[in-house]
Amino acid sequence: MDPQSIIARRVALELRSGDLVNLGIGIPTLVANYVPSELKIFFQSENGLIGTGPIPEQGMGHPLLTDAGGRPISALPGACTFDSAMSFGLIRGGHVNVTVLGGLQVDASGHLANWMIPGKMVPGMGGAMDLVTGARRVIVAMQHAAKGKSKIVQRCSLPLTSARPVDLVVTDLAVIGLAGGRMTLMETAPGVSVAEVMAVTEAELAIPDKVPEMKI
Amino acid sequence: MDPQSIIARRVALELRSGDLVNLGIGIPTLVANYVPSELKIFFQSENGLIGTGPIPEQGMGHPLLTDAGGRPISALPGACTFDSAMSFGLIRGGHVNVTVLGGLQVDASGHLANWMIPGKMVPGMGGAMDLVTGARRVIVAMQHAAKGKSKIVQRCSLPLTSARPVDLVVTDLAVIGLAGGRMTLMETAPGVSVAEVMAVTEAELAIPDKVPEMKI
Amino acid sequence: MRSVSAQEAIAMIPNGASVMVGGFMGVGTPERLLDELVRQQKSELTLICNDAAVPGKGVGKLFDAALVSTLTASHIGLNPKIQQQMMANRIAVDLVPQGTLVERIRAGGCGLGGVLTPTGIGTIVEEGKRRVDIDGRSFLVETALHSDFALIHAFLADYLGNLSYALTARNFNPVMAMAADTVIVTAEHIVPVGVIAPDHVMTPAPLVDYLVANG
Amino acid sequence: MRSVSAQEAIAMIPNGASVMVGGFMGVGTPERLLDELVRQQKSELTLICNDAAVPGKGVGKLFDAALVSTLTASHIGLNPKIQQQMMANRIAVDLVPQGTLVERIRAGGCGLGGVLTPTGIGTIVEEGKRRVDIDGRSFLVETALHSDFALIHAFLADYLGNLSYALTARNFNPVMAMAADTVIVTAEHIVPVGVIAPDHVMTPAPLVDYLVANG
Repeated sequence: MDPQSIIARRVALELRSGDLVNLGIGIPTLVANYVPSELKIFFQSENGLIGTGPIPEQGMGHPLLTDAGGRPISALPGACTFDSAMSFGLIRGGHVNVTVLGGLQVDASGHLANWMIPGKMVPGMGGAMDLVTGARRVIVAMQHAAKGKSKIVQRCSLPLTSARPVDLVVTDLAVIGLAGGRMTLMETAPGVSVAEVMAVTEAELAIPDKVPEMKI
Repeated sequence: MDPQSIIARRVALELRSGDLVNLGIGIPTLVANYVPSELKIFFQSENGLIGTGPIPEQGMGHPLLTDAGGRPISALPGACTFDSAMSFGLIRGGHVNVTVLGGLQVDASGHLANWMIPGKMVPGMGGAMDLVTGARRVIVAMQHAAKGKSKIVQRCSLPLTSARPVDLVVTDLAVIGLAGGRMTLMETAPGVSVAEVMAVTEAELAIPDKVPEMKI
Repeated sequence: MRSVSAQEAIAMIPNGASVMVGGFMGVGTPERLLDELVRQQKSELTLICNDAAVPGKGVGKLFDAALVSTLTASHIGLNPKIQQQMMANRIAVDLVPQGTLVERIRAGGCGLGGVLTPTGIGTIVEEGKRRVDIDGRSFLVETALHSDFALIHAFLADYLGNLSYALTARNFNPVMAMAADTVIVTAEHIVPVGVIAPDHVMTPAPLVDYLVANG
Repeated sequence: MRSVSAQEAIAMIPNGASVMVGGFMGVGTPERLLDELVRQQKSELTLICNDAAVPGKGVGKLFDAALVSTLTASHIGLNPKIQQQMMANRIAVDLVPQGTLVERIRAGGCGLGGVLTPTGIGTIVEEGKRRVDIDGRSFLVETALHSDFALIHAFLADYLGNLSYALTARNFNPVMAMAADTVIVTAEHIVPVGVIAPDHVMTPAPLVDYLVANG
């Protein structure tokens, strides 16, 4: 299985029926593909929609029904639309049960950096800071390392997205929890050993006696 | 003409086509009766309506279409409804062109007291404080005196409604302006002399050389 | 969202709970829930609502039954019952300008700590509050309000919990539906999913915890 | 409300004006007004909008024509033109978290001095801002935004100026329609009074100054 699918499949297992969920762009967007159809999840698009559906068939998209990237999407029965004040009221007000976001770095205290690399072009934080600050549960979905460097670091060198620590990090190699304010290795990806995870993890990681394999 | 009609008729002359207008309860409510039909005024009811119409005919009222006192009203074509956050966003945000409110006292600096009498039962300020603070133009419509005591006082003894001075006071005896922060007698009611107004006005009043009579 | 009876819904509310109730002079108020609060004699309530309505109507019923120990509202002048209870020190009343009240509730629902408003500056409403000056203008810090429960009345509710409101019965309902831990809704009409067009939903389904079923 | 041509509407905007433009990645943006801003070469604009869209679309056209000297937005990552202009110091960009941006605009439209938000606390967004602590939690003071003009795109507009928006094209439009001295609107459909039901009006007519006529 490719790394992105591993991550998206594993994150999908975190969602519960009735949850209002906001998925960031990139790997997080893929999570929707792996949610069992019997689960009733409300997906929010922060440009003003709850109830996003799959990409419409050729010729059926509407220019006024788009995702946060401006691409045509569809809406499920029971969908609703709203303005940006309401959209971020939902986000900052703790009404979003789970947000899944990409990351540049997550550090040992759970801080996420995912919006700027000083010296490079700055895309802007968009809704990321509100999502990390306000969502009830924040899950980071990202590759464990990039260009041979661990993205799970002892302390973020990049500007933080929020002072609020994230709750869970899911990578192509591991699931890392942050309960009690401590980074703990909770699961390894299929065929990946604890030693292999530790070798590509810069942050100090608590290792329980038993670390199960991801069930995906 | 009875005192209330004098006041309401005179205030109606202050409204301009296209104005968004909020009328308080009591005498201010009567103002709507004297607006010429060719004037297109938007009347707001702060419980969530722009475009209030006359009291519906017997048997035509709807329990979910009411004024701020809970009484059935009608709505004109082009009316719109909204929640209380929007209603007071309009009020505090300066989108209401004119508010007409009753008063207990107005003082020489234009401060209005209209919401409580210490030691008596306190009804609460409702929307009055937001209206006086936020409306572009505040007109007080009230009797000049009550129980022989002037309601136009040098300094309010009752708790203020807002630190923002009102723009115009219309009574059964006079029109009093507050341009330049000074109380000025602008008009007298039909058959009322300047001396008669001064005799029942506690506040210091600038008297121009010529004080015209209200044209109502 | 789960559908429940009015009895089950109100049974979840303990004595002493803080409760927001939608409505404006009893218009847009969930009367069935108020009747049930009275029937179950839930007492010592901290009530947040726009006004005290009138005896026998809307939240007025709660004062008739003397169930409220603390009230935050903008207007109570048309309910002599609450005036009597105030005089007898049987209820604590915090009067808040209406625009400030709705913004404080909205702030609570939207994850804001509060808002900065010019309303109340230079009046007794300012007492005990912080000022923040911005570009030479003064504003009061008005803090967010949140509650344990919100009792909401909608016009239409679909099976998922999407809500819309009618005419002047909207008032405080959509704002309160965001500002409580548990949101309980009655609706004039319960309709299938899709009957309320997406653009006309005023309270999204995920905000609603319990919808009171018909009958 | 007065109906005007796009040309007349844009002619009212002086060089150097502050302008809010509705839309999200070019969806719900008044394209005709942006085309006319470019045609009339209105320059040195202070632009407030959610994002920089992409070249050739929405506000992207304003960067293509280098008409903007100051931008306040939450996201500019999909427009390489503005990135180049930033690097060349030809434009000043103030990046604001999206939820904070919309609240600041809403505050400006609703007469609030600002809001207290937890977003940005402990990040570089906090730099130069005041904190207010409430019940042991810290919030940033985020001040109101207001502009000279707002350019709004609606789905339906009636002859009085009542507006409604469709699907995800609502976004910043209704909030901006309250936060500018002069509000100019284009609509996909201009319809007679009464066609938009009172409960479905999202921007009340008195907020609209100019509606751009068809053709």
